[in-house]
Amino acid sequence: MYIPILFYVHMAQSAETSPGVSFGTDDETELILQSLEEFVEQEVKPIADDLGETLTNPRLGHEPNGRLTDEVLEARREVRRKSAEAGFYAMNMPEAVGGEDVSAVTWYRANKHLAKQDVPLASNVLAGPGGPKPLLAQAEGEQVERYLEPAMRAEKTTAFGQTEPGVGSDSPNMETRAERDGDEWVLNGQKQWITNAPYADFIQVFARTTPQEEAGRHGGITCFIVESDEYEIGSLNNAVGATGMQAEVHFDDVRLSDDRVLGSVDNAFYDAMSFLGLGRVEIGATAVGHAEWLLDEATNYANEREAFGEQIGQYQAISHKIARGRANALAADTVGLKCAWLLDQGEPAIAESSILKWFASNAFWEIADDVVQIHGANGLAEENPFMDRLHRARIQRVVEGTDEIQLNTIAKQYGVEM
Amino acid sequence: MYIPILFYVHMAQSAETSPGVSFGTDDETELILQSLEEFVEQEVKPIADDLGETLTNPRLGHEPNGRLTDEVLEARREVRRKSAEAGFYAMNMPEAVGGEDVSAVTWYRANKHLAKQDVPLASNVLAGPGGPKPLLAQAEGEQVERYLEPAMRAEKTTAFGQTEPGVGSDSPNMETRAERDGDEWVLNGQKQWITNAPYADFIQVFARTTPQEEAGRHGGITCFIVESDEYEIGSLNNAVGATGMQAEVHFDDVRLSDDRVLGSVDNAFYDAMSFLGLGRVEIGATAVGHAEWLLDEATNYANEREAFGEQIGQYQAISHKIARGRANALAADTVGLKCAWLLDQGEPAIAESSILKWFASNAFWEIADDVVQIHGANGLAEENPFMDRLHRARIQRVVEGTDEIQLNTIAKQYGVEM
Amino acid sequence: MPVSETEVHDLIRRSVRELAAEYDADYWREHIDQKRFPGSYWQDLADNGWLGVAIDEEYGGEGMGMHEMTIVIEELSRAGGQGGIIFILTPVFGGISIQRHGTDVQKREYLPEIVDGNCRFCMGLTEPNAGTNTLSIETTAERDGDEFVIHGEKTFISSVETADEMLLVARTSELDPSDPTRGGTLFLVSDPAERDAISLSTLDTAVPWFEEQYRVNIDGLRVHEDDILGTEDDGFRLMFDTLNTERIAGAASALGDGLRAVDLAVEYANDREVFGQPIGAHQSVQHPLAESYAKLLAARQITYSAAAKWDRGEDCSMETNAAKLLSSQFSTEAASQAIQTHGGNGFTKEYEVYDLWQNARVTETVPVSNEMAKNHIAEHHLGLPRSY
Amino acid sequence: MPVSETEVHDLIRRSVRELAAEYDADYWREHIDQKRFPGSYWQDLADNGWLGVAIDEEYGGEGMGMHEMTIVIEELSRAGGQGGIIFILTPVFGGISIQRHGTDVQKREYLPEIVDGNCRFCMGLTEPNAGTNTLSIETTAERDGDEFVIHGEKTFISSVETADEMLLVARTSELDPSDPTRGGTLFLVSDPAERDAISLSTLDTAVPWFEEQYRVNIDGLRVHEDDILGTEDDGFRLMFDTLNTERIAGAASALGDGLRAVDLAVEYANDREVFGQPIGAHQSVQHPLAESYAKLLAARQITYSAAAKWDRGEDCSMETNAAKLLSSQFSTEAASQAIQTHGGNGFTKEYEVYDLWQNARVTETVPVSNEMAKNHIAEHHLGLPRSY
Repeated sequence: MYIPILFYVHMAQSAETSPGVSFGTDDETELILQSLEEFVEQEVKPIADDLGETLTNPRLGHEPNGRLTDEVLEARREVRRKSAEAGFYAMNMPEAVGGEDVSAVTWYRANKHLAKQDVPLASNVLAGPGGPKPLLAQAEGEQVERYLEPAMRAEKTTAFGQTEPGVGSDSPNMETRAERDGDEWVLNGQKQWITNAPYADFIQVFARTTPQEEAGRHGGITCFIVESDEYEIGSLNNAVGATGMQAEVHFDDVRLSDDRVLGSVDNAFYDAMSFLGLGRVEIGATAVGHAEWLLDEATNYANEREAFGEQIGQYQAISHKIARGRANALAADTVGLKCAWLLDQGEPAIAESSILKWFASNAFWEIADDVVQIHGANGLAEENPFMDRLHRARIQRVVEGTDEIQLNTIAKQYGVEM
Repeated sequence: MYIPILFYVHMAQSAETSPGVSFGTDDETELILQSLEEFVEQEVKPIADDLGETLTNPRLGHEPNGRLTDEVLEARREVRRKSAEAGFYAMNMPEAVGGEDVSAVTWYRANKHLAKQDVPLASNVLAGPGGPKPLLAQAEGEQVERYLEPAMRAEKTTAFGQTEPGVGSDSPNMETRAERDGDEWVLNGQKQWITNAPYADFIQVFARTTPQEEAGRHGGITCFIVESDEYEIGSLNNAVGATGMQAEVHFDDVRLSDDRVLGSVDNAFYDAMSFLGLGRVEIGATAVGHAEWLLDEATNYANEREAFGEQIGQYQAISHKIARGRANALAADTVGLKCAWLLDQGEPAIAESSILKWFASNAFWEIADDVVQIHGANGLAEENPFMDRLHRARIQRVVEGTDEIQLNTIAKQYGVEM
Repeated sequence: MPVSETEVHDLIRRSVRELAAEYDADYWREHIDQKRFPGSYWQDLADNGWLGVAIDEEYGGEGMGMHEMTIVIEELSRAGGQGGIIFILTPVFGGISIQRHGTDVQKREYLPEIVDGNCRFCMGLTEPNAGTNTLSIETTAERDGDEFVIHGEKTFISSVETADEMLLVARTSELDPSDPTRGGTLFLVSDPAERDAISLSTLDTAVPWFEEQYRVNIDGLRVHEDDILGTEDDGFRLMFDTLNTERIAGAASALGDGLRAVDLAVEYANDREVFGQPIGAHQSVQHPLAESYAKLLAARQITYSAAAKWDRGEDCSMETNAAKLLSSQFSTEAASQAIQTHGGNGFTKEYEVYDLWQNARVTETVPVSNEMAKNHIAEHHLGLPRSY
Repeated sequence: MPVSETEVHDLIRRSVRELAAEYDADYWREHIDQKRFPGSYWQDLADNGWLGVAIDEEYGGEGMGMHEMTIVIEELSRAGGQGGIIFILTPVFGGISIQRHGTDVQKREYLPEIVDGNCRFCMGLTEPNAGTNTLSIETTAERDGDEFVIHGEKTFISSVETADEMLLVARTSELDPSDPTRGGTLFLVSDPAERDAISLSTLDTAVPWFEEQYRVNIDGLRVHEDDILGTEDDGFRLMFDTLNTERIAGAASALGDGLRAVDLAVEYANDREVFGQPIGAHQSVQHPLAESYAKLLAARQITYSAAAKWDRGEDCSMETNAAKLLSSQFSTEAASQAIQTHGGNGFTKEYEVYDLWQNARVTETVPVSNEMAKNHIAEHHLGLPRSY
């Protein structure tokens, strides 16, 4: 027999209950967001203003091969260093390594908040793929002083060397190999689409150290720290919308001692997988932030621009695009918060972070497309930022696992046998 | 100057922080959900099993005009009464009127949980449009004993008389009028699409008592309690997927004393608007529950059914439909939780509940369509529940404010001048 | 002066519309509710020559082709009821198959009867274990002298009880992997419902049709070799040829439904006033209808192009699959949008749009799912690897 | 034996493809990067008669129509580069307008030069305050003796510096609400970039074209009345006629881009192997391509049907708007899907699909937004109330 509900309710009220649902913003996060905004205004904006059009005109700020110019690189460095000094840059890292140990929820909100600032260079305030991530927190012995600490202080930047030309999404099939020779490792292979590679001081490179047949598909991969004078940068992989950010990297008989192994031998793929959720939370946060900013811009435009004698916001072809965008952005935001909360509970959030990646990227993409359309020919004009955002959104649906790979993961995680 | 973050973090840690984000399930809710499931299994299922095909075959269980047969009505009544006895039925109502005062979050979760039970009649366990809602909690004096209390005990059911043939979504333009005659009101008018009207003991009828020119568009409307022997039921409005549930109601010189005014004169539209969020949270919960149940069914089918020598789940045309559905269902669920939480905080959640209504209904609709498609011809077959769910999903995009009206609301709430 | 093709087509449209206008919603509702064949309508189609539109003049037909039949079906369907889809079994499966593949004797026996409306067909193809993959049917026909003995089970078969003939597909030779489309044979079976070796049970489907759907059990049915359509073991190939016309006809019917949904929604949107103006003045109401209309007209053009190619004897499988895929998708969208336009009224029997949507929705799944259509296009027309 | 229309069209396709194959991706990349007009390509088009495909034989053209020009544009565009869209300014705006509305003198002066590739046009229509609503242009032309004096500002004008002629739209009479399409006049302005009364500034747009876009300031430009195309005050009506052909040509170009995107994606999906098989074997890769291909073929049919109607002098505005709406939408979808198929490589210059997507995306907004196309269909073809 079921027991009437009254019993439960009264029992529950007398006991200590576990926390239920909340969408509040705790004081700490509130203060951080406010402080970030002030930091951008007072520290980042002057640097960006100094550079002016260099940061927004696609024919400026880059070498012919796409590489960022020295003056842009220096500006980015300065922003990062100031942010590290102020305690923002890698505040999600553990206190033990010099971070602030802020929660994933706070980190999500901070990333989203920055993406809503219409100040070039603001994206450098929080550590992105070039900054220290939990993988690097595994640093031991001399690695701490040489790599982890300078990365935390933004004095050095890094990169993750995983993607390869031949294998794409099928990364366990990588061809980069490190073989034992005496008490050293010899690393050979080629990576591509490596973010921050052209500017990094060192790269965290994934290489197969034990064959799949012995170690299994995901075993047998080790992460090595390789310094910039030990590898060659090949062609830049200039994605439209992210020119100069990625490049090919060549490793040609690079000899590395054991103290270059980050974490434990043969285990790097598992380590990396356990931090995957965090990367997706960052992507989701950025997508939602950009989306909300675009919707604000579109709303202003819809209220100002007139056609056929009316503000264009009066036409449902305009206002309903904004409304759908708001609905999808809000949904993406709540999914982002759920993912971040799960990470804070120590859950891997594999399904949820794939859902966030897919959902938020697609919401951003559709919103960016609609906001271009709302602005008409002005939406296409280079001097406005809308096509730039559309390019970024388009990239988001491919990098860090394409839409299709995310859907595969979601289906599997929910029990579809594939 | 900005103040370095360290200061804030340490300050925040020493102070009492307001609650941050949480997606947990408190013990009380956990127990309620579990108990509901047992209730359905032990109390509802036997009643449904007794009726068998009567509840699922569209050619049974209804009179030719669509009205539910007496045996079905009696079964629904029995489920409601048992649920009220067990304390579930109107547990979201205040304790003062006999409810359990459970939070909107718990109410949301309970509604969603029930929608996932594949037991006919389970939808009668929690008070729907025929049950007591906050509007009725305004009952005073003799209204408490005569209407509110029997409704709480599920001895009487009610209905909301708002929609009219001529005005649809534009309900402040209603033509139903109540005019003062001595110390009575004389009510005249016609309503349609009134849920539970054919079976209700009394209807909460909205009528204009002061002209728009004097009271403004949303003012001047009063809610009257009208008993079943005082009005005529017209044709049933049989929506495909909800046959027998709605009807036209005619009020022809109905004379009502002052003690039939629910709440205060001329104020009913504002009262009703402030409870709108709750209704949308219920719709959202039901949509998400049905969607999750459909995805479970589709997953089982995809893992069992073979075509061309493989389980059909192996084909991305199948598995990606499920994955997209999972992503959208999760997003809808997080939006539902956010809305419910906002209501618990005393917020009206106007934008958010419109977003929930739009997003969850459309997610349910797309998922139901995909699940029909995944099942092939079996998806179309009447003996399977998939077309029935698709019909219900289709209805959701129209009732309680169409998609278009929700998008208008969202756009306006986010500052588009329309 | 010879009348141009365009003028002939306009004439067909006009006269078909006039015929269809005689049969109102009540007529169709009555036949659907009672699952009764619309006999007077059928006879009217025959008397006006439409059942024989694609049958040669020497057998009493009009001697035109699939292009014209497509226009007839589209217009009948756009006029309401089940007037378009009704063509599939007899003029398409029966008429087209016999016209193209029958012996002279068979042509003389059946075609004039089809033209006159005296002979109705049903189609025995789908099986419980062979939905999409026709080649995996398990019904067998074994030769016994100059007869064949047939065993097997068919499902989702329409109109068996009212049919004069069944076109039955059975396997007469084992699957040969080196020539997989060989080994099937088409049999003409008269008065199928009255055969002792055939037993029927009705199936419930959630779609408003005037026809019952049956499961058909065949146990020892004897058919003479003269009643083979085409040649023994070559039935799959003939069937695939006819299936193209089934899909073209299905697309035409879906298009008619979709266009009717737009017509009805436009009428409603012009009449219904809320917030002081017709709801059709709102872009959220009118833009989706405009887009649906544009899409349906484009799908119509490719359907005509499929039919014209079939008439010229060219390979029309790309156009046919595109027509099948797009007409079902666009019509379902259009009908769903028409429901949305009608608000709550969209869900009632009074405003037909819900029936249109239900009928359109079916066409995304049958006679073949849209996923299979995409598989076909990808593999055979884009040259991508087989994915299933 | 007369060659059938289908055979002529196949011939056009084949020979256009051969011509286009001579100009590779590097050729186009170079011209886009340097914003340089592709002169050798242009001359090749002229030498093969394609620039004059729709110009009468008496002026040296081929004497065919928009249907054939549509095929030419589609195939050039499908072959890559900017080969399709290049037709808009000269053969369409210049050629079609003069062929239909020019005086005999104007025809003899301009048409042979267009055919030979010696005369290139630009189009002075769009204004800062009159994007979608042509009737609200503010550029005025006031009569002064047998000349007109023109003042105003135009924006998003392509190729002014390289054009030999500008077709300039100006208002010659105040708006008359009872006859709103009256009051505009088309002027032929030679060597626009060299006129003292015209000053230019370049605009940045985020699209990979070989042409600069300009803002054009006109301050006291004098044009002789003999250089009016058509008649005074009747320019808007002529313009609306020509705008149909602009949209048909734009649709053809978008279709070619979309088909090219599918072609490139199919090639890549067959070559690229991940997880041990070509990625094209996955349904999530191949089904969207199959669907895009089907949609593009349907949009192509309605584009041809628009062009054929225009050639016959029939009202083609329904088909033209449907072609505009659907070809831009389906091509953008196809190109975005092609990017997705290419993964990271989709974003690089090496694999052209990103350029295709950027070009296709523009066609959803220009020459008129898809929302305006839907407004037109809803109001003029479905009979719904005006919504704007």
